[in-house]
Amino acid sequence: MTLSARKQQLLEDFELLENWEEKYDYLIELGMDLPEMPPELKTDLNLVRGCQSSVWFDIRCEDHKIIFDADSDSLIVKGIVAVVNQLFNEQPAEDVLKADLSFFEEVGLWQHLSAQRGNGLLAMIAHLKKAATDCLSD
Amino acid sequence: MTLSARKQQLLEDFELLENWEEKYDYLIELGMDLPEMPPELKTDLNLVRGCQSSVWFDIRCEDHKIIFDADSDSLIVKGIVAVVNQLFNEQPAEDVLKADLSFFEEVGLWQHLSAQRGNGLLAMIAHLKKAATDCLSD
Amino acid sequence: MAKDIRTARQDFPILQRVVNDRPLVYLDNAATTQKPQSVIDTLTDYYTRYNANIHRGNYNLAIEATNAYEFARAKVAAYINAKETHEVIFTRGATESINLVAYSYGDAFVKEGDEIIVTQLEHHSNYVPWKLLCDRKKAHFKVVPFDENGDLDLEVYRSLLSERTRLVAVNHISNSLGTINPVAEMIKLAHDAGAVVLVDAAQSVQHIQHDVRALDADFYAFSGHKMYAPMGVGVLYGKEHLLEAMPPFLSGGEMIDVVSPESISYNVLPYKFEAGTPYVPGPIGLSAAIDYLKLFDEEALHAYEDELLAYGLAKLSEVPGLKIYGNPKRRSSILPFNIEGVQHYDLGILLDARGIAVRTGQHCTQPIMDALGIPGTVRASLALYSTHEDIDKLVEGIHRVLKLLRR
Amino acid sequence: MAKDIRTARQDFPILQRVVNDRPLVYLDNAATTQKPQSVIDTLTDYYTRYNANIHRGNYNLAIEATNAYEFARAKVAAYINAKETHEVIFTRGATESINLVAYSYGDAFVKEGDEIIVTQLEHHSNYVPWKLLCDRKKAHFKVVPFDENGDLDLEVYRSLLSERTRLVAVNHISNSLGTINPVAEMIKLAHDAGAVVLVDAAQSVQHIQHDVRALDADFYAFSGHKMYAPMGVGVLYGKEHLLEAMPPFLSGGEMIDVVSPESISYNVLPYKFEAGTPYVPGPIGLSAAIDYLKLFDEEALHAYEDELLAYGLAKLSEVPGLKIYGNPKRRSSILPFNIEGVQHYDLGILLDARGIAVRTGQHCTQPIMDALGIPGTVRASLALYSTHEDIDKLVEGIHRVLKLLRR
Ligand SMILES: Cc1ncc(COP(=O)(O)O)c(C=O)c1O
Ligand SMILES: Cc1ncc(COP(=O)(O)O)c(C=O)c1O
Repeated sequence: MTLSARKQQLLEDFELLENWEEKYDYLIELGMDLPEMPPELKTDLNLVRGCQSSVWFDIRCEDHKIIFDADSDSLIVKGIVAVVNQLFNEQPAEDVLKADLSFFEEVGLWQHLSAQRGNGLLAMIAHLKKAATDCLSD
Repeated sequence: MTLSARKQQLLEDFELLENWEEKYDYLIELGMDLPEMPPELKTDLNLVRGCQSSVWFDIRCEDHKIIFDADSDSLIVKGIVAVVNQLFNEQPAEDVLKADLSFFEEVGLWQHLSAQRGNGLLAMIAHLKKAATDCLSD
Repeated sequence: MAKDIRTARQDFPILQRVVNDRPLVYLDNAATTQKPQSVIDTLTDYYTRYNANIHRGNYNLAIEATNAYEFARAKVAAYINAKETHEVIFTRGATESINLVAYSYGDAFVKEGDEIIVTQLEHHSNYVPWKLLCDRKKAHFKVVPFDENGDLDLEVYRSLLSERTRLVAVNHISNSLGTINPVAEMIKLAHDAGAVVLVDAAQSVQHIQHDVRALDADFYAFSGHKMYAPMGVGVLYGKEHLLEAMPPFLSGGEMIDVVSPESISYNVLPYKFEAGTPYVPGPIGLSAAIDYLKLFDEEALHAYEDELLAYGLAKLSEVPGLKIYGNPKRRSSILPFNIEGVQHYDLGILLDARGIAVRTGQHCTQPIMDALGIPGTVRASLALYSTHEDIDKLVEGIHRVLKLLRR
Repeated sequence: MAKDIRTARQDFPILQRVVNDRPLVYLDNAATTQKPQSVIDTLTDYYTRYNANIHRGNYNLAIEATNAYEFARAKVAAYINAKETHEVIFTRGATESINLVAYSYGDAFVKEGDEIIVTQLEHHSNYVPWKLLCDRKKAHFKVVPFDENGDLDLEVYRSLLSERTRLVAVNHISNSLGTINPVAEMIKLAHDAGAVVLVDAAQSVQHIQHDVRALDADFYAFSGHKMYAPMGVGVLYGKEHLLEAMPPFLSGGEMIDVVSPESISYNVLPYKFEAGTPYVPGPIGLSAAIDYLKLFDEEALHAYEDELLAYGLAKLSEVPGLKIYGNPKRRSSILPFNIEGVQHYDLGILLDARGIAVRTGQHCTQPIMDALGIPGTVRASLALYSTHEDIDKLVEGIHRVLKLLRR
């Protein structure tokens, strides 16, 4: 699927959700669909700082694209990780760098999730952007 | 006049005054009736700190009584000085020390004058009490 | 006649709020309490009638504001039973109060090789300033550990005290575990060793005893916003002779007596420590909060809060897999827990989706979490308007959430 | 369409007040301004709907409060044209902002033998912290004098600048004389000498240009309460690279990343400098005040204030024996004066008895009074809701008072 198709799909899915309970429920489902990360990748180096739960990102740079495995011990955060995965995984580093976060805004998650420091959304995105910068400067 | 007679007189006078303009007017009159302090007594030593205007107190201790000349370059403060004079001059140091300031409260001046740091009422009274302490310990 | 505690709820307009289609269940009172209408009205009244800069103004508005501000100081002094009104310094909150002492007292009186004792139960605000002071001064930083019940190890405390101990910093109630620490006893021991004691009363002043002279506390710090008062105002109490001996901390307007390029002299207490235009309506609002608290019979209030805590502990214990942290000799108002196999963040978030506000994480007490070997807890915390119904809704909410998480 | 300035008055409920049987004439705006209804309502709304401790809370109330607080930061950043939102630190007021820099930047980067330059026009809050810093560090404290017009002597300033100058502290507008200082030019000269500049904008941010990047200010400090916002909130702006290099000032909750007995690491900007629970509704109220200011066309507002000042200066000059202090090249909003043979305190008190609020004394600027050789002045100061009628009442009041005093 192209990035815009993925976005479109997610947007449509979220539109059906009426309240926060349903949105979280859906996030949990998305998270459950995301494959588990091999334990040997859950290293301190791959740990994203700034979340109440543990979040791991194992990022590679291939052909100026950002490729990652990611996981979390929180089901909801893993759902957020899944959204981030759908939006950014295997995307050109340039696009990751430019990504405004309007998608999260459009599905109504941004204000809510970014104000919670606990879920680490901001930290994850900062982490990805840093990797994208490194990827481009290699 | 005894102290209580002086107080009574002042109380009656103030009771007739309807508003702040009249009260200040009366204070100014009281101040004008207070004789001027000889310039040679207006020394730095006699200056009371903590007023916007200059206030001088020249205090002696005689027979465990507090005796003072006082003056100010502000007409209103000189009026306050005059009230302090009527209440405390030539009084036993012990009485000065014990003086609660209910008189100022009764005439409705206390809250108003004590909250203004500019007039130095609090500083004057602290000054007198200190002199009274010294007088007793001599 | 004292006000009935069961009528308290209706005085707090925010408690009528609906969150996520459900009535708000607010159980994060250790973070901040809500404000009664009377406190909110006090602020409005201030700005509508007598807002002015204080102390230097000789006009009516300024006089009204000054009197209200200084009256608030006297009210606080009486509430904590200070000997002198000028022993009460207004700050932004407990954190600023503690920093004031760490900088002013600490920099003046703590020397290389001296020792500062804190406890492992401290909030970062009563831990980091002392650690940094020790770093500045090459003094030694000592930490009293707590035991498996969440009680401080007084044997270790005793053994740490010596003539090198300059200051002990301890909270009266732990915001993370709810432990009520034996501060009166600890203060006595510290005084015997020649040390001064700062009591962090952020969690205690609104719940238990708040008599600085009965405790013989040298410094006593707390925040208004945790005791039904506005945000942005706190208190530092200090014994007169200590405050007198301390150099100023912040400098500028208000705390000055004479200024010239050559020399500066300072105003008297308490103004010496209140540089700049203060947050005038803050203390006035704090005074209104104290008035509100005094509507209740204090003993009845404490009994109510104790009973509610016991109810909460009992109800939560019935949830399968739920672990409550600590079992201290005396506990106040704090319910810290985790549920097996459930991330605390997930639990908190899903409770919120049902309108139930609890806190999750480390609660600014990393040393406690490290000692317990956990990343964080869920914490429900009570206030005077909390009810049995709040607890029931919390427990019911937990059951629902567990179904969602254990699909 | 922009709001008409002549309708401003009705937005400020306190201006309807009657004092001493007369409608209040409030002319102490340099001390603090009054608050529009919209700002008062913002506070009430906060406490009634979404009061919560911010940043760490994962529930609805906390999210609403956090968003409003951080939105306010962005609003302030835009208002002063900061490059980055996290260059805006919330404090209690200008005094705390300046002290933060004097302690954090000063203690880290000022060394023995270095020089700090302030001016003789400074408020104590931008004078004493630097003097004390110099005392701590054995650095030299240099003061730029002002001339007979109340303008800074730029020749002396130039001659004081050298590679030993570490920091220059200067206000944009003097609260005592109203002089608008040429800070852009002074900053350029300081930068050429390799020094950083702190601009005290306490009197300017609400009246004139407030663009930190146009000025190229390194630090910029002001208070909300002087710009129609609540009391108890202020701002420190600092360039990112400076703030990044500075150690924290206050420590405790919120500003911490990791804590252990061995080591401590800090949160990122701006949180590194906001220890403890902040005064959450303060910045939110400041944001509402900025919204209010933006209802007006800024140029029209400045023109109105300038014209009113000129009217005031002209009218007061007509009073026999009245001396206005200073005649600077550019002046803003401040009318400082004395009347021959009349004590400033007496004049102020008797004006108040007629409902007219002015300030008398030294205005926390002893160095100015010493230079002028006077014990103090009467100061009338204007805000956007001030009117020609206010000035007329002041002048009429002065005439009446003089009759009383010259009996
Ligand atoms: C020029 C100037 N600087 C600094 C201050 C200090 O501001 P605050 O008292 O709000 O901290 C003031 C106000 O009093 C001022 O006028
Ligand atoms: C025990 C304890 N100490 C200190 C603090 C710090 O209080 P504040 O954040 O209001 O400064 C808190 C509150 O968070 C606390 O719970």
